[in-house]
Amino acid sequence: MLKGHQSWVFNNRPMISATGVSGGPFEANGNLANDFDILHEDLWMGMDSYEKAQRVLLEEAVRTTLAKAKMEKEQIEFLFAGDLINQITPTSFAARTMQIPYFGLFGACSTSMEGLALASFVVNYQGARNVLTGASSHNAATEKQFRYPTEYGGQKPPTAQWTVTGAGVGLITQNVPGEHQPVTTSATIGRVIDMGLSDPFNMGGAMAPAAADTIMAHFRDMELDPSHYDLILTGDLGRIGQDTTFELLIKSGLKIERKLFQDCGLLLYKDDQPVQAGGSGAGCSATVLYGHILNQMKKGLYKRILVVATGALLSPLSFQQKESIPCIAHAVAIEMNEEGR
Amino acid sequence: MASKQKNMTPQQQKYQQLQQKHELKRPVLKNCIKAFWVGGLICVVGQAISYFYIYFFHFTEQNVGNPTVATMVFLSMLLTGFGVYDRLGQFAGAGSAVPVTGFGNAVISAAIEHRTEGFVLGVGGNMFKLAGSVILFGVFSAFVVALIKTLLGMWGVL
Amino acid sequence: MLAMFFWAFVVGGLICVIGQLLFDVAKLTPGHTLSLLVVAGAILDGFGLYEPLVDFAGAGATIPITSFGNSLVHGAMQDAEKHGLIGVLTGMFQVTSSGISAAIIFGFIGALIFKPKG
Amino acid sequence: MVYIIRLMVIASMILMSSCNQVQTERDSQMALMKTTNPNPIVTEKNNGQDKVEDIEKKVSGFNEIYDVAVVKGKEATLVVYKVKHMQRFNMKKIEKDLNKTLEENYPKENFTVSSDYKIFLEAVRLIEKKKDGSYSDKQADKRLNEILKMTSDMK
Repeated sequence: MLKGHQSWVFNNRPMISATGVSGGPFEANGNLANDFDILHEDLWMGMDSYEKAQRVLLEEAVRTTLAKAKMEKEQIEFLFAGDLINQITPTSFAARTMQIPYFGLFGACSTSMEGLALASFVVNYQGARNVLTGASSHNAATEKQFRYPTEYGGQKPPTAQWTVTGAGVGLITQNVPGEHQPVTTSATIGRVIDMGLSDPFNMGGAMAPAAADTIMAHFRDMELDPSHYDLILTGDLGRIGQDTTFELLIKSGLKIERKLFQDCGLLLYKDDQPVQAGGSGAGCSATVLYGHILNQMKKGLYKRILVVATGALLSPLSFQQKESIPCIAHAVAIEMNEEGR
Repeated sequence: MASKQKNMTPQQQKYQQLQQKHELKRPVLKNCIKAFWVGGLICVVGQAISYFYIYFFHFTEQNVGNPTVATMVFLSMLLTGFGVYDRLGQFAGAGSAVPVTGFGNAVISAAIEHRTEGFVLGVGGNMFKLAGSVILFGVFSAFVVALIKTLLGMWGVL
Repeated sequence: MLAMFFWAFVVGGLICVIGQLLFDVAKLTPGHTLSLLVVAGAILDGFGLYEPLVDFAGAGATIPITSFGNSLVHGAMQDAEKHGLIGVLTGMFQVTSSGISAAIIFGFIGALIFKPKG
Repeated sequence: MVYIIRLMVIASMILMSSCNQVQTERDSQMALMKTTNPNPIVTEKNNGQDKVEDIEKKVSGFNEIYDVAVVKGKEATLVVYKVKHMQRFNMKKIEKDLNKTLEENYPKENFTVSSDYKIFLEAVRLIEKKKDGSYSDKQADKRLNEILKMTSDMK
């Protein structure tokens, strides 16, 4: 149901009934290694190219999800997924393997929430019973396409971010009342915001206004106060973007507690890992949400959260042509299912 | 830069000021010191190699540059291939990018990276995607400089 | 000879500091920075300033990428003296060929034996 | 592992193909490091030893120069020198001045002047061999011509 200007309310409360998360070696050394279902020692995942390795990550995440839900892939109606490599080929090729009817999404690093919002919408209105949604990224494949060869000795400034190697997939199903699982309750679709920043090594700064815009739109549309949520989680703003977003939100009059405002890119890695301003990539919000955060919700740490994934909609070509970086953010609200009803 | 600023809306300018405040500053002084040390050391290694060639081989100071550069590029290949040069580059910045080893690293890393696309389209096509601009501008500026010098010489100015 | 090592270190280090300042203060990409340094080397040689620096600092001046511009000009000028204007074209790579051919050859060998480590 | 082995094969091939001309000599080993100031020599017996010593004195008289080797052959005389480091910016000028001085003082001689370390090293090696008798006059003259050819190659 449309509410306000750009938000949906999911009255039937679609349920995230299973998740699967895979990651690479760098994530295995990170803070949240325990929340990954599959961790690879080898950045190549035994494949002969990084793009294929990314495909493997997504396939594994899907397979794990299905195994946890005790479902066959024939029972899944749709797959909403995407990534940011070469016309989202890793995802499309994985979809070829899985043979699930497939919507390929591109929202850069916001893909995870774009997919979750759409999947929830479709399930909410009985467009499907079971939908998979997810996103993936691979550090080396992304570096290769957007920056320099991985072995090139370029110096990354402290504003740069580290692309996550990993894939996160969630299975969205019809609500089963009483089941102890997280459910999606609303979503806000963001506008493309461009504040004229053009430094590809400062994505956080470019994406912050988009995140702030979507968060403000969410509270306006839903007529809610930030205190409604136990946690507002941004996707991959990193240190700079998160601080900037927070200041923008405070200036706009929203009362948010700083410690309830967190970022996936900052949660994922340890302080001594050389990730500069934090993690990023389509897989960043997907792995952290579907792994760590949902686990914590099930443990009862959070009851209601708002996840805002941000994406920088640039291409290697556009920044070489001196275009600025347009950005987008999508928000999805997740709650624990009410028990014993 | 100035014209870029003018094209921005006041809102964009205001945001950028706000963003600047949070932007992590590059540690310029620290970076320069690191670049100085590493860059200097690479040159010392180069000097040692060139003395080695003068001493044991048939090279004079004038033409020892060729084998020295080739050796440095070879070392750069080893360091690049074993995944050391990118770490060094993150530490030293220009200190490892400006010496000829950095040029070698740019060529070699691109060649290794695009091996997955095959030897013709991948390695061949992408080898110079980073270093190509150095060759282009080097050759073109050298052409202009040499042309001017030669013409001035012919007209008897020099 | 020890003086040579010392000055190679200092001069080479200083050229790298110039590069670092172009990275950090002028916010140029490595590609822009290296192109600029090569052009600077060619122009310095045009004024006859690079050769004394090479005499003074040895590898400190020949190892940084600036020497690439310098030796391109040198090659062109050598042939220009022999063959006139056309020599500017033909002589260009005479002195520099080793760096580029080494990069190509070792680049290809590297692609044959190494995989990127990520 | 396979890569490392392949790499070692290539590296050893390169080393093997190039390491066959290594030759060690006694005092000339330090020729690049320290000031040697070897005694000048002539390749013709009883002819011009005074003159070369005179030449060496003249060259040593240059303030910027701190180490000189002179070898006089049948047709040409080789003068190699080292320049004080802080004067190395002016190498071209020093070479010109030196040439001029030598031409003026010894108009009959055919001089080759060089400041190249390699030439210096070879000159010192030649002088040593000549002195310990392993080179005859003829051999020394031949070697000198080879060195002279080396200097003309690099121009």
